[in-house]
Amino acid sequence: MHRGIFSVLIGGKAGEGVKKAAQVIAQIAMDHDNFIFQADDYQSAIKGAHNFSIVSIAKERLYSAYKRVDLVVSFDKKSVLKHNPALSENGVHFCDEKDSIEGCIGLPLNRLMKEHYTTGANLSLSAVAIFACLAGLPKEELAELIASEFRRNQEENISFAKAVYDEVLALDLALCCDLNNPGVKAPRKGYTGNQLISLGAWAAGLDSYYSYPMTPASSILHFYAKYRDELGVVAIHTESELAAANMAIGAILAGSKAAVGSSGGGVALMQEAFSLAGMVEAPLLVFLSSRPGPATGASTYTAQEDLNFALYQGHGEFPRIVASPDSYERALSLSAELLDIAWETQSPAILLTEKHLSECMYNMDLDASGLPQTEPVMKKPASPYHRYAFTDDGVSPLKYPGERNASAEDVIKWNSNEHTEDGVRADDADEIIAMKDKRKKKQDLINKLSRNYQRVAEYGESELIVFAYGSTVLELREAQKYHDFKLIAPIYLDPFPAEELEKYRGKKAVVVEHSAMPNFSGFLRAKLGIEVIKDVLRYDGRPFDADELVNILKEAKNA
Amino acid sequence: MHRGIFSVLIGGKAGEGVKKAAQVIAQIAMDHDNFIFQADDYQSAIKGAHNFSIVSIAKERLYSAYKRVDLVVSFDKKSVLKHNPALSENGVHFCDEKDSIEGCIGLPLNRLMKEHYTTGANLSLSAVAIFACLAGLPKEELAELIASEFRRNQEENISFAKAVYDEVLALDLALCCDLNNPGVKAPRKGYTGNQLISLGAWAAGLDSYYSYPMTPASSILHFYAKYRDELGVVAIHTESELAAANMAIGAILAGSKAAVGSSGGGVALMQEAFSLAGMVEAPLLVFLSSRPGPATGASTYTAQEDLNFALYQGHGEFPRIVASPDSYERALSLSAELLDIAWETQSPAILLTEKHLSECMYNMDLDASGLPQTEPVMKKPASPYHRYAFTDDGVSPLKYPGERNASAEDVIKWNSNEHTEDGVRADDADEIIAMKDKRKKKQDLINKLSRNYQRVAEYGESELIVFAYGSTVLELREAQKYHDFKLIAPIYLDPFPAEELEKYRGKKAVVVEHSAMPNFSGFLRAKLGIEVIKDVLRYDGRPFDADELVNILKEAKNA
Amino acid sequence: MRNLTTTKENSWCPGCGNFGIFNAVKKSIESLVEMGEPMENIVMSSGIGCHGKMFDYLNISGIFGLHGRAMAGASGIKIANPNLKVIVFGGDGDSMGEGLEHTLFAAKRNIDLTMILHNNGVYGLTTGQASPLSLTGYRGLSTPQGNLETPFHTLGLIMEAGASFVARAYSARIPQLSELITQAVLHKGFSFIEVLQPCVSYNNTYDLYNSKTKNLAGIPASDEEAIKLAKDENDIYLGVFRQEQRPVFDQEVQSKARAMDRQERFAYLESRQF
Amino acid sequence: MRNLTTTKENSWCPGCGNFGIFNAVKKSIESLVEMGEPMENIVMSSGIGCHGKMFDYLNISGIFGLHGRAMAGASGIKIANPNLKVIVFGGDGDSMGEGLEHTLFAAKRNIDLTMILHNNGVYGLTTGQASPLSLTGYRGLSTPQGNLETPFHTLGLIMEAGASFVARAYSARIPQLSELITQAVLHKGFSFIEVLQPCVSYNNTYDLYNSKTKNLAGIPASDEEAIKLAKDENDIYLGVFRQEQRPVFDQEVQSKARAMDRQERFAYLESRQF
Ligand SMILES: Cc1ncc(C[n+]2csc(CCOP(=O)(O)OP(=O)(O)O)c2C)c(N)n1
Ligand SMILES: Cc1ncc(C[n+]2csc(CCOP(=O)(O)OP(=O)(O)O)c2C)c(N)n1
Ligand code: SF4
Ligand code: SF4
Ligand SMILES: [Mg+2]
Ligand SMILES: [Mg+2]
Repeated sequence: MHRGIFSVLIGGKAGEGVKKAAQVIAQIAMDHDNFIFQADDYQSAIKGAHNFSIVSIAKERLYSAYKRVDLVVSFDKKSVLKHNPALSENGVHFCDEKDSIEGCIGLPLNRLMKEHYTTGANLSLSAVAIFACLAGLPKEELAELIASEFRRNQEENISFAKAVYDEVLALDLALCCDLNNPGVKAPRKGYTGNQLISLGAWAAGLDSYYSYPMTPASSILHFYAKYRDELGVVAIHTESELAAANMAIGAILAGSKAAVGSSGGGVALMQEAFSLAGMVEAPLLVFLSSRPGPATGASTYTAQEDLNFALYQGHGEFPRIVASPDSYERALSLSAELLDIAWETQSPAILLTEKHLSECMYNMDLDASGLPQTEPVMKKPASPYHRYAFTDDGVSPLKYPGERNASAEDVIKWNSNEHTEDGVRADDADEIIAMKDKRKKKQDLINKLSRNYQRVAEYGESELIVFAYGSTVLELREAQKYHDFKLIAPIYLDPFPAEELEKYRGKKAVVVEHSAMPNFSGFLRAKLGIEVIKDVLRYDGRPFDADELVNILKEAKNA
Repeated sequence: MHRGIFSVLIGGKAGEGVKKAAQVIAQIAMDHDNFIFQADDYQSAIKGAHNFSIVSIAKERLYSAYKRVDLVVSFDKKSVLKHNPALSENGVHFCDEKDSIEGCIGLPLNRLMKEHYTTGANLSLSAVAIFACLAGLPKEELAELIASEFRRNQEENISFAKAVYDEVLALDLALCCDLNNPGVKAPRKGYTGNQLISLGAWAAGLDSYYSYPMTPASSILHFYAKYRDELGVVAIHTESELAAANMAIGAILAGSKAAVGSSGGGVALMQEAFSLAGMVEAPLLVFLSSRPGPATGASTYTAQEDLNFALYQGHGEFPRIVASPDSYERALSLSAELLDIAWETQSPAILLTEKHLSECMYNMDLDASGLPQTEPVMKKPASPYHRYAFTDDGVSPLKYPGERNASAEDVIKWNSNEHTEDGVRADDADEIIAMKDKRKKKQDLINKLSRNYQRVAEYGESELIVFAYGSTVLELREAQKYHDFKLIAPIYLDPFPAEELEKYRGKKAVVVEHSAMPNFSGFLRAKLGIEVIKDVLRYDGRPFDADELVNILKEAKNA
Repeated sequence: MRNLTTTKENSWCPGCGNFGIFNAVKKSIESLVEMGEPMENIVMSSGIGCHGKMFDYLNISGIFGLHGRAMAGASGIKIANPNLKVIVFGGDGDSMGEGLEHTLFAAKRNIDLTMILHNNGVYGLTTGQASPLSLTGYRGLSTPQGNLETPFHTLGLIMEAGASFVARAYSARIPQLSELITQAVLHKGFSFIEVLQPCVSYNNTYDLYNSKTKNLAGIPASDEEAIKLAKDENDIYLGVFRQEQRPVFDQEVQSKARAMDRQERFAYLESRQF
Repeated sequence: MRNLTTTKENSWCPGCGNFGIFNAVKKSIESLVEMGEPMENIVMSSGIGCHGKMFDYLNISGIFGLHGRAMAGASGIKIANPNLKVIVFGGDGDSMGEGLEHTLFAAKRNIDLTMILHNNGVYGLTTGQASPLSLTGYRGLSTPQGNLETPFHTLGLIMEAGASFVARAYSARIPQLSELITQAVLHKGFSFIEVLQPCVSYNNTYDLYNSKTKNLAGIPASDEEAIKLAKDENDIYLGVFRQEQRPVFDQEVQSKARAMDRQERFAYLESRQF
C-alpha cells in the first residue's frame, strides 16, 4: 500500500463499464466505513477509446486519488501496457490471460465470460469480484451487491462474478485491502461535484434549470431532469445555450429561481444574455465547469483557463458575483450561497468549477447545516409598482406577473435597453446616469452579503505560502498530509475578499493552477501584489496527485 | 465665436436631414481650407425623435466639437427650446417663425418651402443656406453645392435655398464665420472613424468582411458593401454574429484576409468563435465599436465599458492583440497594423473603439505613409505539410486548400479540438502540453511585432499626468489647447506596452474614461500601480467637450 | 381597465404599419379582459427593432429582450408560469434571422404562446438593410447591388416546423388582425400570426397589400391546401391557415412534485442522501 | 491517389452507421478525382459530435469547427474560394439544433456546397440525449420521462428553406449513398443529403431502416409530390427528392474589382481620397 492508502485502477475500452466497476468498488469501501476518492479518465468517445478510473480508499478523509496504485485490473492489452508502471511495490495487476505480461496475473476472464453468459457479458464485474476477493468481502455479499448494482442479466452476472472471485481466491494472495475501519463512521455515499452543486442550488430554492449538454457540465442537467418529479425542478434541454440563458431570464421574470450551466464554449454563447441579466437585473445563476480550451479543446479533461473569462463576462458594466468551490462540501454550500446573493442583489452570479470537481466522486454526508439558513431578504414592492424603483442600496423590489402575484394595476417591465424606473426605454443623459448609478450601487450590497460567508479558506500553517483556488485546493490538501505549507484558497473571486487577504499583500508565495498562461497568479499579483516565487502550472488536462505536488513544492522551498 | 472656433448646431426630428445638412456645412468649411469636427447626436428611431449635429470649424486642427455654439438652426420647437441655452455670447439662433422664442430669429421657412416645392420639400437645406449666407459664400456657389449634394428635386432645392439665403441676407447680420484661412491647406475631405478603420484594413490587404448590422459598427459593413466592386472586398451581411465570425474563420482558412465587426452585444455572440480563432490560429480581425451597455443599452451613444470584455474575450487561453486608436490618423494605421500582426502571428486581434470615433467626422488627407509598408512575413511551408508544425516562434507556415495554393498531397487540417501538428485531434497529455506551449510561444512574437509600431502616444508636457485611451484622447487633445497636462494614451492594450510606460510606475495621475465602474483606471492600477488622484468618469453616452474637460482638470490640479 | 398606452413618446414613423398592430393588440387585450382573462396574466416579450418598441408603448408587463431572443425569453416566462398569456412581438430580422432557431423550436414544442411577426421585409431600426424576408434584388445599405438571397416563406417554414395555429393578417386591417390575435391567444398551443407590416421609410408595401390581400374562405381543409394558399403568388391570403390540437409543452414539462420551502428542502436533503 | 484514411485510431462504436458514411464519402472522393476534380480542391467542414470525427479519419483538408457551426465555416471557405468543392458533415443536434440557422440560410442562399446530415436521431457523443430529430417519447439523460417535442422533419424543413438539391440515403447502402454524394457535390448550388445513420449505442435503427427503406422511382415531378414521399409514414424513401437550378450565391457575391497588392492599394488610397 502506497502511503497507507489503497488505490485501485481499472482500465479498458470506453463502453466496457470501467467507471461503473470503480463506482461499485468505491461503494464496497464506503459500506465498510472507508473514505474514497474516485477519478475517471476518459476520452470523447462512446466505445473503444481507452478509459481508466482510479478509486483511492483510506481510513481517513481523502481529497484526491493517487496515481501510484495497489491494484490494477486491465480489460485489454492497451491498459496492461499503459498502467503496469503505475503499480506500487506490492501491488497486483490482473488481466485476461491472453494479455498478460511480466508482473501481471492473467485470469481466464474471457473464458469465464463465455461459460457464464449467453448474451450481454459484462467484463466490468470481474474488477469488482477481484477487488472483493482481495479485500476479503464474503462472496455472498458480493453477490448481493452485484444484484442491486447491475440490473440486466442478474443471475449470469452473479455466477460470473463468483467464478472470478474463486479464481482469485485460489491464487491465495495476501489480503491487500483491509476494509475494516474500527471506530470510524465514514459517509456511506459518494457524490460528484455536479451532484452537490445541483443539490446546493436546489436546497436554496432552485425551481428551474435551462441547459444544453456540454461536458463536464452535462450531468447537472441530467441530475435535475432525473429528479424532476421528486425535487420539483423543471429541467429543460434547450435548442442552444443562447436559448438556455434567455429562457432562464424569462423564467426569472416570472418568479422562477432559474440557473443555467455549461462549459466554457457554451458559456461563451451565453455572454450576451449574461449582460442582459446585468441590465434587467435578473439573478441568473450560471454554473461554469471548465475543461481545457480554447474552442472545443480537450473536452473530457480538467483545466482552470477560464478565470478571466468568468470574471469579465459580458459586454458593458454591471456588478456580478464569481466564486469557485474549493471542496465538495463547499460545492453544496456555495451553490446555495450564490443563488441567495444573486436574488437578494438581483445580480448574475457564476459558480466557476472544473471537470475535476464536477466529475470526481467523494464521500460525504449531505448536511444542510452549512447552508444559508434563511431566505434572502426580498423587499416589499410599493404601489404604483416600478420595476427599477430607486432605493438606497440600488435593489428594487421584485414583483412577478400573473394573478397570484400582481394586481391588475401592476405593470412590470424588464428592459434590455437603458431605462427609467418604470422600465421604459431611456435616452436622456440624466436618466442613463441615474440608472447606471443604481446598478453600480448594488456592488456594496454584494460585498456586504458575501461577507456573510467564508470567502477565503486557509489550510495548514507554515512559512511556505501556497495559493490555489477551485479543485486544485483538493489536490493540495491531500499533499498537505506529507508536506507542510500554508494553503490560501480564495473562494469568492468577485467581490475580491480584500480584507481577508490583505495580510498577504506583497508576500512571497507559490501559486498552483491548471493553466498555461498563469491567470490566477496574474490575478493575485494585480490584486495583492504578491511576489510569485514559483508558478506551478499544469495544463495537460490531468489532475495532480499528492506525490507530484509534494515533489514540486519541495523544490519550491529549496529554490 | 467661442474660443476662436465657429460651431454650428442643427437640431430637428429624425428624418429631417439634420446630419446631412451638417455634413454639407462641414464640406463648405473644408472647401475653404478650414478644419472641422462633426458630431451627431441621435436616438434609435428613424423618424420623429430629436436629433442634432454639431459642426465645429476652425483655422487649425480640431479634435472635437464644441457644445457652446455660434449658430443654431432649429427645425422644430423642441430644438429651439433645447439648444437655445447652448448659444455663445454673440451667437445666432434661427428657426421657423412659428417656433421662435426670445433670442431667436424666426424665418418663414415653412412658407418658403410651400412656395418653392411641389413635393419632397427638404427643410435641411435651410440650414445650409443660412450658414452659407452668414459665412459669406456666394449664392451661386451654394447653388452648385446643393445641386451636387442633394440629388432629388434639384431645381426646387436650389430655389428654396436661395430664398432662405436672401431672407438671411436681408437681415444684414455681421458675417459670423469667416471661411478664409490664408496660407493653410486643410484637408478637403471628412472621414468618420469607421471609414478610416475600413480603409486601413483594406490597405493592408483585407479581402472579405462578415458582419451583422449593429450600431455603431454597421457603417463598416455598409462601407465595404458599397465599395465591393471598387475595392475588391466581399462584404456579407450574415444571418447572425455567430455566423459572421465562423464564416470569417472559414474564409481565412481558404486564404482570405477576413474581418468581422459589431458592437458589444454582437461581439458577445462571437466569443466562442473568437476562442476558435485562438485554437485554430486564425488571424481574425475584430472591430468592436462600443456603446453604453449592458445588453442593448443606449444604442446610439458612446462608451468605454468594454475594455475588460475586449481584453478577456473567449474561453480558454491563447494569445491575442487588443488595441484602440487614439486618433483618426491612428484608426487608419492601427487597423492595418492589427491585420498585419494578426497574420504574421496567426492570432486574433481586436480593434476596440467607440461610437464617438466610429461616427464623428474629421478632415484629413488619406496618406499611406503611416501604414506598415511591407507585407507581413509569411513562412514557407515544408513538405509534407503540417498545419500546426512546431517552430521556434510557435508560428506554423500557412497553406490554403485549392489547386492554386496546394498540391494533391497537401492535407491542411484546422481543428477546434486540441490537436497534433497534423491537425488531428489529440488527447494525450504530452500532445496537449506541446500544442499549448506552441500557441503560448507566439506571445513573444506578438510582443516583438507590436514594438514595430507606436504603442503609446504622449501629448504635451506638464506635471499633471492624464491617462486616457481611445476617442477620449481626442477630447483631451482639444482641451490641451487651453490647459496644460501631459496626456498618456496607450494604443496597444494587450500586449501591454510595459517598457514605454514603466517610467510612470507608481506615479500620480488623473484617468479619464467613458465608464461608470472605472475599468481603465483599474487596468492601469493593476499594470502600473499608478496612484489615481482623480477618476474622471463620464457615462451618460455623450462626449466631453474641451470646456468641460478644462473645468474638471482644473479642479483635479487643485485637489 | 388600465390605460393600455404608456406615456412614452412614440417614435415610429408616421404611417408605419406598427401603429395598426399596436391598436389591434390593444383591442385584443381589451376583449380578452372582457372575456374574463385577468389583465395581470397578460405578458409580452419583444425583440429589438422598430417592432420591439411595442414594449415601450404598450402598458403591460413583460420583457424587452435581446435582438432575436424574444421567443426564448417568452418561453421561459411561460414555462415558469403556464397560467400567463404570453404574446411575443418579433421582427423579421429578429425572429426569422438572428433568432430563427427559437421561433422554429417554439413551434416544434407547441409551447402555448403567441408570436406576432412584424413582417416589414426589412431591418427597420438599423436603417433598412435586407432581412431574411426581403425580396431578391432588394437594395439596402448592406446589399447595395441587390439582395442575392431568396426570402424565406414565413408561413411555409412555421407550418413545417409544426405550429399548431397559423394565421396571416395585414396591419392596416385592424379589426381582422385584432380578432386573429384574440383567437391566437386563446388557442391552446403555439400560435403564430404573420402580420404584413408596411415600413414607410424603407419598404412601403401599402399599395401592394391594399391591392393583393384577400380573405381566406375558411380554414383550409388540408395542410397541402393551406400551404398552396399561403404561397399563392397572385393573391395574398389573410386569415387562419391552420388550427389543430397537440399536447402543450409548458404543461407537460411541469414537475409533479409538491412545492417545498427551504426548511423542507433541507430536511429532505438530509434524510434522502441521494 | 493519396490514402483517404488518416492514421488516427478510429473510436466510433463497432457497427456505427458512421462507418458507412465514411466509406461512401471516400468512394465519392475517389470518383470525383477520377472525373478530373483536383484532390486539392476537395475540402470538408465538420461539427462537433460523433459525425464530426469524420474529420480525424478522412485524410482531406478542412476544418473541424465548433458544435453547430460547420455550415458557417464551410460557407466562409466557399465564398473565399468558389473553386473548392466543400462537403459539410453535420450532426442532427449540431446542424438541426445548435446551428439550425446556418443550415437553413445556406439553403436560402443556394450556396454551392454539400451538407451530409448524419441523422442518428440522438446526440451520440454526449451520451444519448434527445436531438431535434428524436422521436416524441424518446428517453435519454435529458429527457428521462420521455421527449415531449415533435421532431423536425429534416427534408421538409430543408426543402421549405429552398435547398436546390435534396436527397435521402441510408448509411448501410453505401453504393447508393456514395453515388448521391457525388451527384450532390457536382450539383451547382446547395445540396443536402439526409443520411439515416443508426447509432448502435443509443438509437439502433438498423431493423427499422432495413425493413422500411425503399428507393424513389425517380425525382418526384413536383414539390408537393416530393414532400409527400419524403413524409411517407410507411415507406422511408431513399433517393433524390429535388434537383433544380438557381443562381449560386458564392459566385454572385464576388467582387468585380481586380486584385491589388499593397503598394497598389496604398497608391489607390492616396489618389482616390474616398
Ligand atoms: C445582437 C444584436 N445584433 C444586432 C443588433 C442591432 N439591431 C437592432 S434592431 C436590428 C434589426 C431590426 O430588424 P427587424 O428585426 O426586422 O426589426 P424592425 O426594425 O424591422 O421592426 C438590428 C440588426 C442588436 N441590437 N443586437
Ligand atoms: C457550444 C457547444 N455546446 C455543446 C457542446 C457539447 N456537444 C458536443 S457534441 C454534442 C451533441 C452531438 O449530437 P449530434 O450533433 O447529433 O452529433 P452525434 O454525436 O450524434 O453525431 C454536444 C451537445 C459543444 N461541444 N459545444
Ligand atoms: S423605419 Fe419602418 S418599421 Fe421602423 S418605424 Fe419607420 S416605418 Fe415603421
Ligand atoms: S455513440 Fe452512436 S453515433 Fe456515436 S460512434 Fe457510437 S454508434 Fe456511432
Ligand atoms: Mg423588420
Ligand atoms: Mg446525432
